[in-house]
Amino acid sequence: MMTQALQVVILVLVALGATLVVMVRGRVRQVVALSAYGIGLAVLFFTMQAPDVTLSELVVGAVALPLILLLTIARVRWRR
Amino acid sequence: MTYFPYLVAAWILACGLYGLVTNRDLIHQIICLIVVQSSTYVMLLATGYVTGGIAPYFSDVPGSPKAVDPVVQALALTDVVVEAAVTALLASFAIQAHKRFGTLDPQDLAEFKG
Amino acid sequence: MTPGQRRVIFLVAMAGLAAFVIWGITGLPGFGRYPGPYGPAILKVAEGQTNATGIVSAVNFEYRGIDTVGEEFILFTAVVGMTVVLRKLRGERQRPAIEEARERAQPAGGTGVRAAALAFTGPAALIGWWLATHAQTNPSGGFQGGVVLATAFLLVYLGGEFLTFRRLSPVDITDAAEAIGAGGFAAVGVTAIAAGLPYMDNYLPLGKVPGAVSSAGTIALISFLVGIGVAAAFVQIAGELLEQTMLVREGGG
Amino acid sequence: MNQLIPLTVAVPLLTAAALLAVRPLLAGLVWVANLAAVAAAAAVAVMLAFLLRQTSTDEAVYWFAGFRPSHGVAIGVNFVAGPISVGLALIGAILMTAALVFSWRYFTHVGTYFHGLMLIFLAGVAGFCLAGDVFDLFVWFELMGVAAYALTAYRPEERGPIQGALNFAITNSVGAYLSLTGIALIYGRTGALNMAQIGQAAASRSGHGVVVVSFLLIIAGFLVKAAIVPFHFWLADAHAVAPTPVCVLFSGVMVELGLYGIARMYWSVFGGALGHQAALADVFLALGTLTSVVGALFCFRERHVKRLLAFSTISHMGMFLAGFALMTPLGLAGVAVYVAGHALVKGALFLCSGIALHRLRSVNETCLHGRGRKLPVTGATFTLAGLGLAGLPPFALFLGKGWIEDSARMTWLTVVFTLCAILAAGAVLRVAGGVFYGLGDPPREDPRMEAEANEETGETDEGRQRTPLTMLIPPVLLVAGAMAAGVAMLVPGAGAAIERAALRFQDQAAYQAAVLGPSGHGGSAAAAPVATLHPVEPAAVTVSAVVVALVCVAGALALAGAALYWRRLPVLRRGYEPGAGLTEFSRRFQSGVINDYVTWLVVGLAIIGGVLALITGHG
Repeated sequence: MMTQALQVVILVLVALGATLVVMVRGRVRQVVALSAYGIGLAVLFFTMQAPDVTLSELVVGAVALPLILLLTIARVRWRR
Repeated sequence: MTYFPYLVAAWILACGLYGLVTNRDLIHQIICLIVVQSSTYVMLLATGYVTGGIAPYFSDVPGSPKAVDPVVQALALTDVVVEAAVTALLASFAIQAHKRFGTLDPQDLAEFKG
Repeated sequence: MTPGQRRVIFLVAMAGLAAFVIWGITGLPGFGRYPGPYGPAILKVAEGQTNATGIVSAVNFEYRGIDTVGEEFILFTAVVGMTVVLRKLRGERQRPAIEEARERAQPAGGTGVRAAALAFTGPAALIGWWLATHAQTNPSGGFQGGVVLATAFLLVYLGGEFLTFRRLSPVDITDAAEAIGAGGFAAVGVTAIAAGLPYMDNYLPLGKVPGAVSSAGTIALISFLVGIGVAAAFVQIAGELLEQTMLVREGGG
Repeated sequence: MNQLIPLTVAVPLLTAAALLAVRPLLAGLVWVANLAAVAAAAAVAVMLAFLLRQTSTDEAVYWFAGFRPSHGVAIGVNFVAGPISVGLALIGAILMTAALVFSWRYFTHVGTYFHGLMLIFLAGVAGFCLAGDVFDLFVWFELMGVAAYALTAYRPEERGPIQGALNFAITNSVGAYLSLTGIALIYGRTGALNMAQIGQAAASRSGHGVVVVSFLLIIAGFLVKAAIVPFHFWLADAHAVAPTPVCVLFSGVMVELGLYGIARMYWSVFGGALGHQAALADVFLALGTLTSVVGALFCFRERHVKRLLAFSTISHMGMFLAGFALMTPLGLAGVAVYVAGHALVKGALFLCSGIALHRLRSVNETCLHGRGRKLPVTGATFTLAGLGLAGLPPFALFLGKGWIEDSARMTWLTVVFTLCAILAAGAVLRVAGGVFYGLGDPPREDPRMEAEANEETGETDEGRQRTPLTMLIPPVLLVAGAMAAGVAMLVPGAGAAIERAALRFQDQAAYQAAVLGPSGHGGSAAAAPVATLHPVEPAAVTVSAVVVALVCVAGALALAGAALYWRRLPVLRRGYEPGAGLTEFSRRFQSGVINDYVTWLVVGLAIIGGVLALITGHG
């Protein structure tokens, strides 16, 4: 029961997180939202008994992707 | 709760598509594409979940209780790698587009390409 | 289409598509009632067949190993694609690396950040290594290990040592490492063919103790190769993007 | 256990990895990379040809790592080699070999990256054709996709490629993720990823909506790849800007793989569970006809030769989809032959326009007018290929189109297809006459079209004074091959063999038995054998097919002539441009804005989804 309540809460958070990522304006802010959303997903996967996916989502969704995007943003802001 | 996780996945998918359609900045659109893909992890993992199941590891649990489905987790792992790869490639396209066109608005990209 | 029209058309269509998808979702068994039979069948045989206790790794590297070969090549291809797209073009030249490095030698956070970043390099490398070599027993594997290993390289950069970063990860070497990582995986499969076994057959001795580091035959080897490939891929992704900030259009800024 | 099956994927992958691993050493030795790449592609072609012979009567099933299914449950991943799937992969390998030979002297700074990407693309093609597991199919689909995006953007120093590649990558990725959602749904329902096993389980369990929805979502990715209207917008953008040797593969095999995916999903997985075959056939027939008409109209209005050829591909994709929609063995056999002939002819057309680009620095019909006269061989090849595209006997295309029409027995379909073929082939022949023979007047252009057509400049830097043999031989051989394939079909028994292969492809029960063992596992009764539904029609050359083909060729020639000499007609002197109104209309849709393309994708899916729900909802 505990698990299920936790899952519902996190699912709601993840749904809100996705909405937030899409709605936020400003590139850097969006990347920060994406990173937070990635952490949310990782927690969700953990409650769904998927530690492998949790670890992957943490290293990719919350770290690697934001890094790639931030570097890209840094590059395209430059010279403008 | 019966269908709630699936509906959340569908919601995330719809959010991502909405962002792809309405945003006018390539970086935003790449991020929306990431959101679209993240819906597939939720969908995959939700379909393989077993209530009360444990993670599929059998190191020190003799006579182990039922575990959740390991297959969807393996699929989701593959999916995560695909996401990282596609994002990196799209990021390089965006950089190059910015170099050539000086803008990342898809509307302008379409008009200036001549 | 104007953005307004687009939004309206999309929302109407999306409502229809959503209704359609929800119709499909209501045909699924409820959440938590996964019916099988694929998962249970794997869970029943995996430990006995592979000696791996981490069943997800067993699926990734063994039962569905060919998917992972494809997946590694997707990452590899994306990095090659990046290199192609971002390769230096006519009219662009690189700022002298020394000059660039001087600028970057003082990271924004000052010496504290620098020291911390460098201090974390060792542990990150160690964790990455451990993850990449313990796929068969723990929630880990070549992919996660590889990314963490790549982070170790990036910490060197964050520590302001751009030149060191570039020296540690010259493109030729990372290129080759990626190719070896992805290709090695496929090659392990081919060696099985040479021995008359099915492609991707796990032909190495499985070890005696389930869950030991040396157990699970090719799973450990493949995971290690994947780790190398992924680490190289991510180092190169970051390297390519960093390089971009140093390109100057001739005559321009 | 046929070890050739995994090697068709492993050989190109390993060659690509090896080439890229030693890339720095190959800096001054480009010929090594060229040779290795051509050899690997040719080796794959040879292996597939052997495999085609071995599997001509029966599917060969290969279980990776030897994990065979037990009690009807597959725990491993399998490849299934049947005549249709191997044949399609073989076309891909042949085109790849031709394209690699062609590009030997085509690029100046080709590096090793190009070869690596091409070989990985080939591995994706082979894997996609052979995969017997839906998730494995997705992986190869993505691999092929990522290699294709990178190849499209191969010349980043220009503006067009990067924009075309972005549109290509984003639309196709959205499609692929929708496919993956569909895979997740059907897995949730059936607990299986193996195609045969899904087919059995889906037919025997309740929950009909999820089957319909996951079918549409899975084929969504393939509809995008197959460039079916309204999912086709990316194709012209990508084709116009990708390097010409890459276009050969895009048009000749990649787009067709989308259709193959749809057919595979229908016949091997969902057919039995979906039911309502006649109604579904009508949906696909409508989509196919729409695609064919739209593609043909857009094709005729184009002045950018590569774009024109791309729209011609869309038009043909519509005909292929309609042929599949007939759901008859003869229809599918027709599609198989049509696809093969089209791939060879379209490859030759692209390679010829590549030669024009190499020598004349343009692919704009207006600015090339008459300048191709100094390229006699290229011109002759291009013209012959254009006639083949119109369906001139004995090109294989004429048989394929004839079989589809024979099987359809619908006069309106024959009329529509013939008109589409006349429009598309007429446009190609107009280019042939204007560019390579200097006939008629150069088309007058509005400035915007001009700019669009001029976005392409040369892909090569050197050797513009002559055409290297390595560039000339591949298109000539491809045209000869298309003709030879048509002649070979006339050999007694050849047509029947292809029809048997098609029948086999459509027999879901036989597929399940081949993959999961003859025991079957319940449920297989639900998959009605096709043979009983459709009596086998003879695959022969009928008089009506020859007449239609000749009408088609004559019509295309007449249309091309009319288009070239339009302004010399006394009646219509007042500056009327054919297709001017269409240009304005089309620009509203083919806007090049990715947001629009995604919108149309969702609109198309919603409409098809609604129709499918109406069809199957009460069943």
